[in-house]
Amino acid sequence: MDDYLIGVLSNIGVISFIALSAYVLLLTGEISFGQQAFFAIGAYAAGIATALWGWPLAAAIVWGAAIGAGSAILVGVPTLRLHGLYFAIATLAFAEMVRILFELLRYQVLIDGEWVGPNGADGFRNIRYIFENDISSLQFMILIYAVLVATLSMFLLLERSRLGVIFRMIGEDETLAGLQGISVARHKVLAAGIGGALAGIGGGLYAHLTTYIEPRSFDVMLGVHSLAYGLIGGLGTAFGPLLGVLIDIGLLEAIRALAGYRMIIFGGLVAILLIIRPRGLLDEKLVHKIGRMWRLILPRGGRVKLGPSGEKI
Amino acid sequence: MMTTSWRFAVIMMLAFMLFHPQTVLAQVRAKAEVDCQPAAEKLQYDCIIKLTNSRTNEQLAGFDLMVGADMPSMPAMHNVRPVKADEDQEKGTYKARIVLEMYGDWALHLDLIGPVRDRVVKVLRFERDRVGEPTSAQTPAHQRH
Amino acid sequence: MGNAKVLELHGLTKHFGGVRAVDGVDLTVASGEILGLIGPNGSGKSTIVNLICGLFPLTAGRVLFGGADISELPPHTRVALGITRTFQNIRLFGQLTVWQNLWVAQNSGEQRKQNFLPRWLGGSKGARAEIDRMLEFFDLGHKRDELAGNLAFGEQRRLEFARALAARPALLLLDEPAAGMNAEEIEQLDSRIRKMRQNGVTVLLIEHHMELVMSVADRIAVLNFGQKIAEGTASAVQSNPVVRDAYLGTTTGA
Amino acid sequence: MIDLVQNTIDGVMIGSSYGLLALGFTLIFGVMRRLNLSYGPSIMIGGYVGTVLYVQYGAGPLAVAGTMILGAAIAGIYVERLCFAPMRMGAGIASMVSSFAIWMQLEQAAILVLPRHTYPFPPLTTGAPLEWGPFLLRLDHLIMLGCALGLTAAIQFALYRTRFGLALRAIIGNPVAAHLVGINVSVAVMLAFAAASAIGGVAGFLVLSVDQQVTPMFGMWATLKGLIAMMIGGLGSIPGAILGGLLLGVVEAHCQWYFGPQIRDLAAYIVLFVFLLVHPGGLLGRAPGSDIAAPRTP
Repeated sequence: MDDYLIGVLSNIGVISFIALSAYVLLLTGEISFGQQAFFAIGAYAAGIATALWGWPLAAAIVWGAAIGAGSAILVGVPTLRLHGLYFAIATLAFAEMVRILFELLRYQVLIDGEWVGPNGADGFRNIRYIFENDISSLQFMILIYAVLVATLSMFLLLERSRLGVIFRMIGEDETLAGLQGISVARHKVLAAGIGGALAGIGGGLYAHLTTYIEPRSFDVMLGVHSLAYGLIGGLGTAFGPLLGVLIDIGLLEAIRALAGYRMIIFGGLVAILLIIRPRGLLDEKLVHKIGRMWRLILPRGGRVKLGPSGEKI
Repeated sequence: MMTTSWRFAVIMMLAFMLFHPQTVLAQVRAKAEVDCQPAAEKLQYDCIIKLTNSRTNEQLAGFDLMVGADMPSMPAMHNVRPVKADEDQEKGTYKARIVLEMYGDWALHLDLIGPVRDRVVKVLRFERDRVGEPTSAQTPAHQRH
Repeated sequence: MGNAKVLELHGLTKHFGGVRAVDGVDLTVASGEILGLIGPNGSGKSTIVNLICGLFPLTAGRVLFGGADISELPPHTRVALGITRTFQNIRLFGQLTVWQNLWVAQNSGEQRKQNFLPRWLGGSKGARAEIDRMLEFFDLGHKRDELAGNLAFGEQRRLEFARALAARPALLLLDEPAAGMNAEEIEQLDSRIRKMRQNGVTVLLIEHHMELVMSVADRIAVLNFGQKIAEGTASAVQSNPVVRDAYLGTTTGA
Repeated sequence: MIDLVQNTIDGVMIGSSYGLLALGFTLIFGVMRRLNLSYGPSIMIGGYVGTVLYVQYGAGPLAVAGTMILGAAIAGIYVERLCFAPMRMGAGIASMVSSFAIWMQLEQAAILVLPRHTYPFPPLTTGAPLEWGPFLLRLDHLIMLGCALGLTAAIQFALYRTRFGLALRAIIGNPVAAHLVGINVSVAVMLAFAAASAIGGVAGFLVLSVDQQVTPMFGMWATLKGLIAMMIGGLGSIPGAILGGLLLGVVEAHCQWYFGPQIRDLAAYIVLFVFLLVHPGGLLGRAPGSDIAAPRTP
């Protein structure tokens, strides 16, 4: 594989995390314009951990995810009392606050004769872990996809689990979900926490992929993009946001011949797509249909068959 | 169920990740001076890159140098095909022609492949007729990027 | 439990702006009883149901459940205590399957004490089997994997019923369950309600369909303009002149 | 002390342009209950039309203002037809994301036509600032304030005293019923959208003529400032939009003076965040109920 392809695939992998993180909140019916904040927090936390504290990468990523989840929960508790547009704007305000705070953050340590660390608006250079440990870009890409596959399998498990069903219930009708005995507030905060963790993982990987980060990378543009991925790809399954990322980055790369007109064509396509399918390509109905076809081909074992009066047959 | 053995396994895993020995290679760090000029074609720029060892200030020659670019304002969304820079006669000087996708601030990735691997990042503002310093956070919000 | 009181309403009051939707209603429902709540449109019946399950805060008064004051509890806690309901205009999770609709409702009750991981992942095999049994009981077994939104009207009603029962409630609030049903379906409903009572469920039934209420309810309370104007057995209520004036005489006259 | 007053004056003046931006936003939100992220970019398109006129043909500020407002209105109609008209009911998030896609489209279109980062924009007035005791007043700032107050009054009048306003209020109350009593909802909404973008165009023109330059980033800036001012003022309130804008302007002016531009931006978001947490209804809006929970999943 050449460097270019590795670069594109790595980018797709990294951005998938933030798309998934916005998707978790979309499941519960909330729009967040602020997932980029947790992406940034994860990136800075993980970058600081490896570059300044000399942690190994895995620990740094876990640390980034934990910080991301923690801050998402901290913000989620007060803001999730708000709904719809109010919540969306509150997350936007928070994310911009975080971005500006990173513009002000200076935390540099003299390592090996050079100052390393976040340097305000100039960003955080020299996150050199992959060079110091001689990890090639191909290896790092494989690492990204390994984490992504692990995350995705957790997600597919989640979608089939009660928790996933609860998220969807809250997304569809909050009041009714409350009347099924579900603590809506608690589950929403949980969703926010999961979203924060995912964004944090993505951020940590991104920081080590590019080796430098800047506060302005994490502005509203990234947040709205990540929100759009779920909606373009579809809200019916976790593959939806991934499809969205693939369409955005992958397709745009593929139609490179049209370079200058890319966003014009793409913007129009998305607008038309959303007219036809307001809940994205892989929406709930389609996913359900596919699921049924799947079951027809491969009957699922283990289900208890019952007679009309309830006895086992 | 989250039994104690589960918890133990998770804690052990975390502990392993946190404390397993890691090797930090003592290595050369590169420093780069980048000077780009617009080429005749739209969105193409000729860059002259001077690589030096940041400790000893001696020129770094004999590297394979790949020049890629990324837009900090749109992380991971623009993928510029990295180009290989040609080494010049002058020691430690490399030349590359890069093709960007739009005007604005770009972060150039200079990837050194050779005796050691390293990446030097330079943020520059690419405009139609000139290449200059990137916009700073001090300028008013709507004039940035 | 004998004749213990399951639900007690003391001076229940709810004002929406200047409108006194419910105005000082006292009502008790004994364990194992089927209490019918009737009244003309806008008399506050549905508001009472909403207040009992905690959708609105009370203006005044108290709601006791099993002797404990639950007036301040949020809806989901009341469900956990054993109060479930159905809706006048059916409310299902249309984008979830029939089975999933029951799944979450069921676990909210008894499996609450389980550790969080298994509870979120799916619950025990026995619990899953019980859902299937429940679906068969309500004649929905063949629709198990259908999206609830794709069901026919009658099936949606039954599913809603099943969902309310899945949480194993002590008290079931039925808000006009017979609306839009034909005679045969109403007969089925009648027998289902009786069967539930045999299983130890106490029922508060709000209904416009007089025949059903008169046949199935042990006692009937009558509301008018947010106030209780009569309470008693079917025949007592029917012969009550105040009720006749306010309600029966002018509308259905069952 | 003089600084304090001077900053407040400047803040009020700049704030009036935020208020104007919020005004257009509120109008769209009031009618559609949706968020139009392409609001700022539509204005930016108007600005680009204006700069072409100025640079190529040397047009004066008034002609530029006229074409800019027209350009913004046309871009607004384009956005409405593509993102909002086909998804009238239910799909609030889809409309919003769709308007974001169109934002990207408009921005790229502007960059394609005029690839340099900044283009000059005609100043409205060139004279020296007026002196009023120790304080300085810029004439273009005064015009800004005048426009803001005048347009607020005009919109209030239009909403409550004209047939079109009556139709709009009917649509805001209940679109289905409005349709049933014979209001052409589609056309009325489109016109409201165009009017909102035109108001944004006025605001954009005033801001750009003070800055004397336009960049593609103006779109995002206008959307964000309008959004913040609208939320601080109170969702759906027209006087609130202006008040929110003024408050935002004053806070920014002081922070800029004492702490610099980064803290200024930070302060704007802190004010917004605190308002949302403590008093989500904003200065003059109603407290949020489920009725204006806005773009929710259908």
